[in-house]
Amino acid sequence: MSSVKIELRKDQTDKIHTICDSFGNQEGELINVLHKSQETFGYLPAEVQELIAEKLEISAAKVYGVVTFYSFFSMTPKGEFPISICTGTACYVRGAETVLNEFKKQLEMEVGETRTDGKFSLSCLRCVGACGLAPVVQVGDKTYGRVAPDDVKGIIEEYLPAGL
Amino acid sequence: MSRIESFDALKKYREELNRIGDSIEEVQKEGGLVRIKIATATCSNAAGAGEIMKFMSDALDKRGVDALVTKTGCMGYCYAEPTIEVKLPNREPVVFGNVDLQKADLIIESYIKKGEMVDGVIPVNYKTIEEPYN
Amino acid sequence: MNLVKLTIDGKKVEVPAGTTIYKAAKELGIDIPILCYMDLKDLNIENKPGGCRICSVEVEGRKNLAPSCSTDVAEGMEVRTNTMRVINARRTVMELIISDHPKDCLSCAKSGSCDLQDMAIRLGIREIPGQEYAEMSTYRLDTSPSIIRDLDKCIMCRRCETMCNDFQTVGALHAVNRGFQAVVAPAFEMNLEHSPCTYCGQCVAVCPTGALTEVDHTGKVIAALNDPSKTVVVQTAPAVRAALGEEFGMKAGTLVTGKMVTALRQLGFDYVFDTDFAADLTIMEEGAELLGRLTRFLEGDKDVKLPILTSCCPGWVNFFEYNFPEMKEIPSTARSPQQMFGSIAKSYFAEKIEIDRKDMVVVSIMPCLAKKYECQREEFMVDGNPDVDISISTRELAHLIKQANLDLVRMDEEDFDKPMGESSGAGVIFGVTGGVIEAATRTAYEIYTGKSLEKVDFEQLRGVDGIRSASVDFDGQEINIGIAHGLRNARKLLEEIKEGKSHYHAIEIMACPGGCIGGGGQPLHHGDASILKARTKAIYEEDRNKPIRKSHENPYIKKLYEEFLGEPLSEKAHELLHTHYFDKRKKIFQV
Amino acid sequence: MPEATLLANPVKKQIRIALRNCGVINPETIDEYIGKDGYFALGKVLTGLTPAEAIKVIKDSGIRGRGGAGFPTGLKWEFASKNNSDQKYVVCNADEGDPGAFMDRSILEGDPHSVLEAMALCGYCIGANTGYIYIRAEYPLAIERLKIAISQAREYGFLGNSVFGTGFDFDIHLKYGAGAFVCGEETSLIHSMEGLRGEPTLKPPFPAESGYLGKPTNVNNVETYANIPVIFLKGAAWFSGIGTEKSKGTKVFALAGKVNNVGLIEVPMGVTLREVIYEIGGGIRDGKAFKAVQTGGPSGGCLTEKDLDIPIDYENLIACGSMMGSGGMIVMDEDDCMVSIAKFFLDFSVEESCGKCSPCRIGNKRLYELLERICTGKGEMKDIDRLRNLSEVIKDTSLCGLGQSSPNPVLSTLDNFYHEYISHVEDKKCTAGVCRDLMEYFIVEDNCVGCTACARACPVGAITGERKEIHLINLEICIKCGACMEKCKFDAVILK
Repeated sequence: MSSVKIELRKDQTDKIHTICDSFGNQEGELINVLHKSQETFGYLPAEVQELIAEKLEISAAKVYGVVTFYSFFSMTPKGEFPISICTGTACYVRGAETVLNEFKKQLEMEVGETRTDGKFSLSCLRCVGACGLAPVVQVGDKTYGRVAPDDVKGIIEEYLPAGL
Repeated sequence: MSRIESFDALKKYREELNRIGDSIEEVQKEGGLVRIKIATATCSNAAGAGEIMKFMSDALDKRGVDALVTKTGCMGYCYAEPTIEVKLPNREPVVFGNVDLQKADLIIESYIKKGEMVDGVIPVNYKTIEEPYN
Repeated sequence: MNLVKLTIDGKKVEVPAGTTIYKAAKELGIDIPILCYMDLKDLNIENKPGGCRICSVEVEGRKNLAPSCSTDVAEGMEVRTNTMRVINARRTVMELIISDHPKDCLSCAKSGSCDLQDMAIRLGIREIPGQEYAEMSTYRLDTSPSIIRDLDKCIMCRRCETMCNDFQTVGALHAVNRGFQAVVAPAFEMNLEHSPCTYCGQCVAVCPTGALTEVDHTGKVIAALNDPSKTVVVQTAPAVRAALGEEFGMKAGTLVTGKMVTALRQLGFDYVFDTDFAADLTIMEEGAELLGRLTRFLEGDKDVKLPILTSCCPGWVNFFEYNFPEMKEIPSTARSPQQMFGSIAKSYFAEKIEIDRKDMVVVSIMPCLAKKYECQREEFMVDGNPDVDISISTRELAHLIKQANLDLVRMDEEDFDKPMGESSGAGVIFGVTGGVIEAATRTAYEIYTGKSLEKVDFEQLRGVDGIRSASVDFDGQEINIGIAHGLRNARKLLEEIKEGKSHYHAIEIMACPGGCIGGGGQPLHHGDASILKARTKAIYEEDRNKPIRKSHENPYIKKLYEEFLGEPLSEKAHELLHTHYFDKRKKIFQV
Repeated sequence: MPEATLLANPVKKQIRIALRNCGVINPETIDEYIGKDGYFALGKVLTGLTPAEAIKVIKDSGIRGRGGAGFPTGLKWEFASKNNSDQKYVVCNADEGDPGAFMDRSILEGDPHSVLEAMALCGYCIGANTGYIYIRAEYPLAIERLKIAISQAREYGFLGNSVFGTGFDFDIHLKYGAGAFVCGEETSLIHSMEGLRGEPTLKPPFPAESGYLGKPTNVNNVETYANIPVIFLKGAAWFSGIGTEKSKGTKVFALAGKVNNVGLIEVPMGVTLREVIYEIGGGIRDGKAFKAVQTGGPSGGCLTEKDLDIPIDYENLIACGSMMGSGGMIVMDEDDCMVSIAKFFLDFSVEESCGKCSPCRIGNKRLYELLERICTGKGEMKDIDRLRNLSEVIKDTSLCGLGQSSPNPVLSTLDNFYHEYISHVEDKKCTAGVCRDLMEYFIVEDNCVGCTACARACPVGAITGERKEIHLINLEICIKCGACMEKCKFDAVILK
């Protein structure tokens, strides 16, 4: 359940309507609509899902059922700098878990959380396909390869020069 | 480009492309045109292929080397990304691995300009569909 | 028909192509255990997600086990339902399911009628290996006016989802989350109150475990009966008498009207009345409304709203208030029989016995869970005092009777009290699909034509099809009648009206399969559709046995109008017996 | 020319068919694809072969699905072609979800047109005129290049109405996955395309009868399609001349883990794992000892030294307790704990189970819990029996391929590395030194200078020793927090 309650502005509801219209308000395009909406809002708050349900004439429960099925969709806003640790097999055997633990320790947060200051969010992803560079960490669009636990502090500091 | 309306038209178009290709090779032979392909798949990009691509284009331009730099897909050598293929006139293409900015500079100065081999070459270790099997 | 020969446990059987292994085995008397599978044949409701895997069997030549509920037979197939491989797999899967299920059977609402419990007994489950360190999936408890969702007990059979979406098109419930946390829930895992739920209770009616149960109000009933300052009046809905016996081991379709009355009296209710009385009253009001609209329409009034829709079913009322609020002027304004009863009991009858309405407790016994919500609606209260105080289901009544050491089977048969216990056969058939409109037709015909009906039974209005239509000749005037049960079917008729394509003058809608006899508060049918059929038969039997078959001939109804209400649709009748509807299409999340 | 140092073995063990244009052409320029005989197969088939003849070519080539199960592609096409319908669909499964496999992404990024051409060919064969590529949303570059390729192909008329003037219409659209491994399963994928939860349904009906929107649908994965144009150009005989008796052609593997030359390779069916790991992969990193190679991703198993000389094909891998899968190949060395590896894969399966059927939803969770117990020293011998029974029942009763194969990593490690399980359970030791709970902190006498830093850091006073003398950790008191190891500047504290 979303803990964040938001009120959509007129331009935001319009935007969702436009997205739904662009897919012909087709029920079968739900996943594409959700992708586009998440691209626009950064996440999929309940209010957005309700609007989509209304436009596509399906139940909000169904939309929520789909959103919670796919790991790509999120109901909480991501941090300004989303940190993703690849936990694919290649990264795992090359020590992704220790890197992940180091991030958790340094940031004092768990996977799936967004820090209260909104700076960082931490997530795991399954194979970015850069197995040659394992273990791999992504911060926003930037990819770090062959990351060792010792590198973690430095990576975080790149985004927080003033320290934690 | 207009639609290719028939299979014959495709064959003709292909011949035309071949002629252009041949003429590029001619130009290469005569004018010393260097052809460089840079692997730009997700893993290459993660390893910094974008940076290398930009550096190569700018540097070759600045240093007056006539070169054609294009993107290509994954060459398969993840362990040695970024990888680039350099084809000098009248030479077989050579693939260099682990190309950082320093290495890229070295490739330009030594291999491209002087034809001197640089370390870190990835040999061709596969057959193509043109080669006979067995 | 294409027949297929196969062998099951060494026995040969021949069945039509397209039959499942499960059904073919049944032909041979082999009862393969099932858990998630549910087939309500005549109602076209089939739930076969192939999810629980309890019904797995071995099929020669296949590398893994096959779910017999959803695997079709094939020519020459060799099936084994009882090899050690199958038995081990079935037990292990059952242990897995129970390992993620609470073990509070002693205080679980479903205890004793729980499919999962039965299966555990059948498979001889004694211990769950590794239970001490097995994580359980847990969820927030949700209590609504009618239904409790305790999803820790959900086994993902998806039956409720099928009922809520496919049969009812309500869309309150859907599978959410993934993997170990997957469960069936409303949008955003909010409470049912904040969903389009109509409280029809069909999810409860099919839930194999204690994940979905009714809110239990028997405690309140006991408290009321225990309070000497209260006069406790009880009303029983028509469908209850046709099903209550099942809870006491009686055959489905056994009528227990008289025994039920005795039991209620022995429980200590001061007055044992019949909701059927209020059903007759409903016919008087709704019939008058229908005739009024019809007459105006035939006289050329273009603004008149037709077809008129029945409004007895609270699940249906909730449905249109949420889904078709723009059409909220179309249904009859007549309150449901439960509410008419409460309103008359606490006015007319309270006056008669000279007590204040605040000292009267009206309890209703209903086949329905939406009735629990309905009686809590604000418009059915006077200064905060509800017309109906407590609504309990057939199942809850059975619990009460059992608690009081009463054996329904051996109980004497007694009659309802007067005046509100007298009813016509028309009031009885309110319990089945088509019954309300048949009752209305009996009365409307005679009032409209001024003639007496030769044949009271309108066979053309009966049946089990989801949508039925019939015309009744009102002395030269054709009256087109539509009937729907199940809200998916109701939706279709509503869409027709919306598009201006409806040719009906009157439509009857009931939310539950088969009408109230298949209500969410009835004894569980455990997927056996023949039970619903038997109950229907019983209702029509009760109608046939009644000396009075038409509502307007009920002498106590006549007396009620003479002494108190005046005439149908009078000002007083409006105040006490009619209502209005609300637009509930508000944002779920913003509630 | 002086000899340069080479980064790999120049032996040509590979043959590139599916990857033929990857790293060769510019994927954003259709002319380069045409320059490599691109769209010639489509032209040849549309103008010269009937659909039935074309399907026969694919059948004769012997190609089998490269997505995992290895179903004969020609047969699949034939089924779809024989189901009459007003509308049929061609679907490309590009929802590559195997952690550690990225060949499909590389093909789409390096040679998108080959897939488009193959889908059009398939459309012609089965009688479909609409195609969908279901691609992971996590592949932005591949999506970008596909979009470019589709628009170029439309511009040239290779997609659209009356391709090559033959009256054959075909177009391709994209649908996006959203992060659900189970969507690699055909029926789940189709539900996801329809905007639903990606839950599988029982087969039959197969997609060839009732697929997308209830219409006959052919689903193949990217690598399968990438082979198709070559088969038409070079002939079924050429293709079936490569590989083994039952597995024809090549297979692309994403070789990763503890080998020197991690990368994407394409080898003919029938090469051995030893050739792949040592000759192509350049052997194990840092001179460590080989322990196992995992193929088939979360559905596969771990193979050992004894399996290294078996020719790789569909049947042989299954016989060894693993599977081809989509082509992930992860090499492990002596430092990898096989119980932890099994746990890693189970963690994945728990996370990716859709939750529809109980054995997969609950069973995988229970398997994970058992492995967790074993890895943390709480395991008992009966847990190992339970692991095996549970694994077999989950395989036997699960609804779809995910659950039917998710216990494979457990079963194959139980078969091949039983001793590691035993040492975790009986001796409470993790010989690879991975399971922290089974390890203890020690002070290496040779390195300890007696600086007292460790003793001061220890929160429970488990370390004793005078200044400038060798310190000692009392294992009875130690809570394994690791503070001593962190503080020691002389590498004197070790975990073993």
